Amino acid sequence: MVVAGLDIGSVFSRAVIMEEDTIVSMTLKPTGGDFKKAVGDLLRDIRPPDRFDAFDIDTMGACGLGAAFIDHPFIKIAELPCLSRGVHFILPHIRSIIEVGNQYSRVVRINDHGKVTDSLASEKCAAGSGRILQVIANVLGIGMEELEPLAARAVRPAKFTTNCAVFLETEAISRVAEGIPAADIIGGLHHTLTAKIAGMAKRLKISGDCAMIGGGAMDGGLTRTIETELGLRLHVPEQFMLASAIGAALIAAERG
Amino acid sequence: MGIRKGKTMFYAGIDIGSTITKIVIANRVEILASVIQRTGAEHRRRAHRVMDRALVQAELCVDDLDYIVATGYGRINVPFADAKVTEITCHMRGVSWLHPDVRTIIDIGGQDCKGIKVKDGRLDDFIMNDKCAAGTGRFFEIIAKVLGIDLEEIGPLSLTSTNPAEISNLCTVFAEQEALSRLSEGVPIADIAAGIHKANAGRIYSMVRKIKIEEAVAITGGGAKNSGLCRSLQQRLQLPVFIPPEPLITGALGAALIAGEKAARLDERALSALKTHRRWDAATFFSDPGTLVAMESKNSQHQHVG
Amino acid sequence: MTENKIKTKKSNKTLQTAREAGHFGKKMLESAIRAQAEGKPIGWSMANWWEGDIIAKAMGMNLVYPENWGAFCASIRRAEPYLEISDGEGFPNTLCGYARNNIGFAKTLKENGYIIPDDAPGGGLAKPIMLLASGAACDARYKWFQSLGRYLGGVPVWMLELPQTGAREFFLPENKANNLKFIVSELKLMIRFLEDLLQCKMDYTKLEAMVDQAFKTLRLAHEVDLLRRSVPSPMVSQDFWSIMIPHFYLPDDPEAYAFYQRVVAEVKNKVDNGIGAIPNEKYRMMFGELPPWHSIGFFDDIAERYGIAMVMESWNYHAPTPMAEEEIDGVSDPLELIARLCYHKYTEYNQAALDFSAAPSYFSAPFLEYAEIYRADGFMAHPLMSCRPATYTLMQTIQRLEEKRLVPGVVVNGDIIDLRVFNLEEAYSKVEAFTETMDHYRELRRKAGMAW
Amino acid sequence: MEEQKKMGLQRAVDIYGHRGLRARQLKEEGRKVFGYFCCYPPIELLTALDIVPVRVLGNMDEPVTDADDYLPPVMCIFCRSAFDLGMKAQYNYFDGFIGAHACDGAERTAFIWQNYITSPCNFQLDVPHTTHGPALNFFKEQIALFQKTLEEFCGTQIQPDDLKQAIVLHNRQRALVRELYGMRKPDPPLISGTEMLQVLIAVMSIPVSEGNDLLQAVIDEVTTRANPHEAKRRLLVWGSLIDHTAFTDLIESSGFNIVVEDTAIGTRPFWHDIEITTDPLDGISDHYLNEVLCPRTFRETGSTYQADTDARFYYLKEFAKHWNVDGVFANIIRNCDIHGYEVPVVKDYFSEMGLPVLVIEQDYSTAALETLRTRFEAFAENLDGY
Repeated sequence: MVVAGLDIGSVFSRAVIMEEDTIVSMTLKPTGGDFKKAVGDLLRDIRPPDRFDAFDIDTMGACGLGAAFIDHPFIKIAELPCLSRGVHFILPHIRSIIEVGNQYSRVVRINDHGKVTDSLASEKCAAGSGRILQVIANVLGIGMEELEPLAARAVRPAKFTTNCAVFLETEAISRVAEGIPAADIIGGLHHTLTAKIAGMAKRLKISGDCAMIGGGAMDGGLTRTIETELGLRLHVPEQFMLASAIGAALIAAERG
Repeated sequence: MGIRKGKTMFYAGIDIGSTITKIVIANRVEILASVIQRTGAEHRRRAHRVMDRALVQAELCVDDLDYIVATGYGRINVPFADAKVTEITCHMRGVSWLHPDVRTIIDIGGQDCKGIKVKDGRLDDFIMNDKCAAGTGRFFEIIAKVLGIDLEEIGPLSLTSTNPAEISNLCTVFAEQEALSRLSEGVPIADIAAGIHKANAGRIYSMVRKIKIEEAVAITGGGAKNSGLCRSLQQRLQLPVFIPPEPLITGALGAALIAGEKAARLDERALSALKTHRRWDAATFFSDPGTLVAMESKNSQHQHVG
Repeated sequence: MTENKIKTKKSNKTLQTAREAGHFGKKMLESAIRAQAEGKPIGWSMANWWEGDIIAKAMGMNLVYPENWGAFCASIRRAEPYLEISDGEGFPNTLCGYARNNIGFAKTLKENGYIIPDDAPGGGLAKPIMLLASGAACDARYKWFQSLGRYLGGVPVWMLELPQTGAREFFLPENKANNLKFIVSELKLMIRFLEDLLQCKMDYTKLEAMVDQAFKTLRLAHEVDLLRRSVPSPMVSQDFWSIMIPHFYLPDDPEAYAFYQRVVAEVKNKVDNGIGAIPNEKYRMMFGELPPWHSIGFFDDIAERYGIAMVMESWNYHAPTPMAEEEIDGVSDPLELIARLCYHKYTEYNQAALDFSAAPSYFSAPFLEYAEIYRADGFMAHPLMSCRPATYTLMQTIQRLEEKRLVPGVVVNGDIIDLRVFNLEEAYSKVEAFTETMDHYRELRRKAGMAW
Repeated sequence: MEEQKKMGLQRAVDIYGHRGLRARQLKEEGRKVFGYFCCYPPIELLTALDIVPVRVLGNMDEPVTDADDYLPPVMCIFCRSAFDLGMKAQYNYFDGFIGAHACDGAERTAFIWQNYITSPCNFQLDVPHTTHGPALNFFKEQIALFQKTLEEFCGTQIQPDDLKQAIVLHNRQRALVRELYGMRKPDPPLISGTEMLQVLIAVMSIPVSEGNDLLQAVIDEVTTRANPHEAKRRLLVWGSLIDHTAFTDLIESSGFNIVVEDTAIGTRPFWHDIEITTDPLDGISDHYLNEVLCPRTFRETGSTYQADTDARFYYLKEFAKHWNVDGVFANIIRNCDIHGYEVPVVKDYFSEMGLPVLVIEQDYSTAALETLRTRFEAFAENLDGY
């Protein structure tokens, strides 16, 4: 059976097509503000020309903020199960997940079937989300992956006085302008975020091997800081951006 | 020595806000100069530059200023200020000078929001939010960006809406996403803007109401320049609202007035002593962190003395 | 500013009798309004586990319950204006939502010359001649009445004492006798206070009759709880939150007794014929604390979507298990009976509190016992921003249920008053994910050889 | 034994900085150490058995993490912080833990503490809400049970004379603290709010006799030294407790001298002596129920609102007058209901005295302190007539 899985997030939209248990096609693109359009493009690009057209898809599962804008019949699935099932598919031996997203961070424990056994998320407000990393990278005109080597050179990691994600941005930006070394600012940000995320991880008593996904996983520096803080190993899978889409497909297959 | 001599005394108030720096130079009776500029990160050098412009406008030089009061969250970073006063007191003073009947001031700044109660020209009570971006100028900047319009447009645009969209999130980041979804749903930009203003007016109102809102109400700060927000607030308040001709400078104006009062308490010698201690020149080599640190310590000593 | 944020689908009560229960809430308010019209004495009272309100009523006091009225205002979305007034008066907005609602109303009452404003929800609350506060379970329930002095100046507050013994201390020899003696002598003081206030004597035969009636009603109410242990569950929380009103507030009312006879009959019939409250009962969950009154429909939806039946609720809203015969044998003094009743209510789970080290015996420990007898698969905690004391032990309860009972918990944030806190979409996705967690723990319980 | 030699303020600073240190030393020397929560447990009984009482406090400087699983965020952050320190083993030297039903927060925290942080001896003291005769009686019986529990744990009886001796020692401590408070009447005060806080917390972390020596030494030092403090606006602090000098420093560097605190670390535990009665428990129970003036205790409502508030807050008038107060800071740790419900009442009461009140609901965290500075400075400017 051919199943499609979509994950329409606020920043990125992802889709995979799976035939039985193998991924036959995957695509990832910025959502770019217009969910309708994002969904349309996704469904167009996901189809490998040589094989299916949209009608060959038996069932479609979707999660994420923009799922509501899909105009084909599909199964709406909550994000958390998709994420868990997806990670379990990619890294079968992993039992715990840290997701650093654009709006919130999340810590999940799963069982050997990839089912959620326990989870925590930063709620109500975006404090502790990974959004700041993208912002600061843009300000410095570098890619997320360049943050790590920079942070490694931090001498006196900057201290930040605010929790609010928005004010954190302004504070970080003004530090840049004040001439505080970028290394120290990024180092400081890594510590600030880690404090929040590690707090949640500790509450879920996470240990051993753990998956790190979501936009924040693009920043190896954050990953390292969390690792040292929690004393565990974080695995960043290759398709870490696609985990929830894969999960959506798998769950849709079960339910469809 | 100043280019002018004589009895007239000159006072300056400098209000370094999170996003905008304002300066007012006045004598006992009138405002001689007022300057408004974006703050940028290096408050000190900025303060120095903005002051220069104000002085030119007022045709004065720094030594003509008998007393300088700094306010706003950057007030600690004005080396040439003779005293620091909180923006709460300064706004209060400035507004009641412009409009003595005002009892409640709602000041919506770039990164905070205050409610100030005035009683017989004195500070009666106040409340402020500086923890969260909701209800501050920053919120509107971000949403305007999402909606693809200029900050100046968002207010007027919202006024054209007949059916404000429901915006339930007060966290700016979440509201941004909410706005995005509404956009994708095809909700008109005007309605989203209106919804945003409604939500923030609600947030601001429920904070300010804690200090018992009484007539007359004044709105100041950048928020007062947003016609949409002012209307939503007014609908929530159900009270007439006074908006100063230039709502941005009430803090600087208040600072200048207080400068006048402080100067009045000093004699000639004390006043000239002030001027000789002013570290105007110091304000020019700020770029390098070394002096930054040096200044910090000098400043703090300065604080203890004064 | 939050209108229609949450779709208030009226909840489908599964019991016929539950649909009739609303009558009692109305009855309470109307009788108070009538009493006010007839110039009879009105008292505002906190729910007090039958400790003081029966006595007050026996003296001819007509009681209304601002907590109950607060829930009503919230459910019809009329609380907001009162909350605004309370905030404007300088009361922190972190205080109990019912309190802020009532404080706001008290101010409007004062400003209106103590005539109930026409627009007051459900006919409003008539001006009281006394306030019956309770120190049990929650400080708000006396600090709140105390603070009403600013608006009802001169209206005396009577503070009911209901001691709260620790779990170890409960088993210390003299402690029980001390507690009972304390409660009884406090009740005597209260009667003296009422006699002075009302200029009349307590009619003890009448009181005896009312207490006797209350015991009978509570026993019936408990029978309902017993019936709810069967699988599938014959009724759900949506029903309970309606039928709790009579036994919680009016156990001495013969009409309440008659009502519970009908409830027992209806529930028993469903049990005998194996009829479940929801068709596809797949998960049995317990619910921690008061529900989001303005969106009870949520529970119907998760029943429909995931087969979740809410089979038991917080200890505090339930009738106690009947007391052992030797406890009440030969005890005729109604005050002694009352003392033993509420002391029993507050201490009966102390053994569980020790066994599972989940003290206190109230709020926390009962859930660890319920977990097994109600064969619970999960626990839904609903921390209330504005009823915090009821919430303080929820986290520990989640921990202990998981450790000691292998029953997982999920937290759904909400409130009894503030509509904004409860996020329906978030709640759905949490519950959907949680069903997987419950599957997992069911497996763990099986492996551990647990009874359910 | 360095600490022993250093006396006075410096020693107070040391003990304040390393709260558990002295208690741990004494434990190694074989003394028993008990922790107690809030100011209601009668520590005289501990002293009578030669047990070292240590007041359990939180730490504004330490983010609450481990407590999150057990106490919800909607709970008083002071309680959560104290429990958090407990979970982080910072109080792991206790031989016993005494909780009390002061307020919901303190009561629930004490229960959960005893569930998760086990010490050999535990007691949960139920404190009545009223001051009625039966309540006083019941409270005395509770204290008697507390005494029994202690005696069984220690395997020795408390002799009435030992208990009276302990009461004398603690009364001496109360008198010394009041004497020290007297030295804040001059302008500028001889001792700052920060110094006072360090002394009081130090005293609550060491045996009563050592505490008395420390207090005496501080009094001598303060009366003889050149007063380092300058005259500023004189502030009365009412409400939730303050247990970190970062907070007092912030206030006193914003134009104020704190001259008197009606809080659970300030005057409340020290203001009245325990009457020495034939049955010592009479004096003790009467003191803790009637003379520790936390609004958690319900006092009979008078015939009018005025009478009611007078009955509850008359003593604040005394403080305001004798300590020549310029303004009041109503400190509310977020979610502290006991004080929260009183805010409008207390505001009314002080305004009648012509005293302005600054109400701040704060989050009990040093990280969030700086944002409060503007509020205090504005309040000072207000008092200065701007």
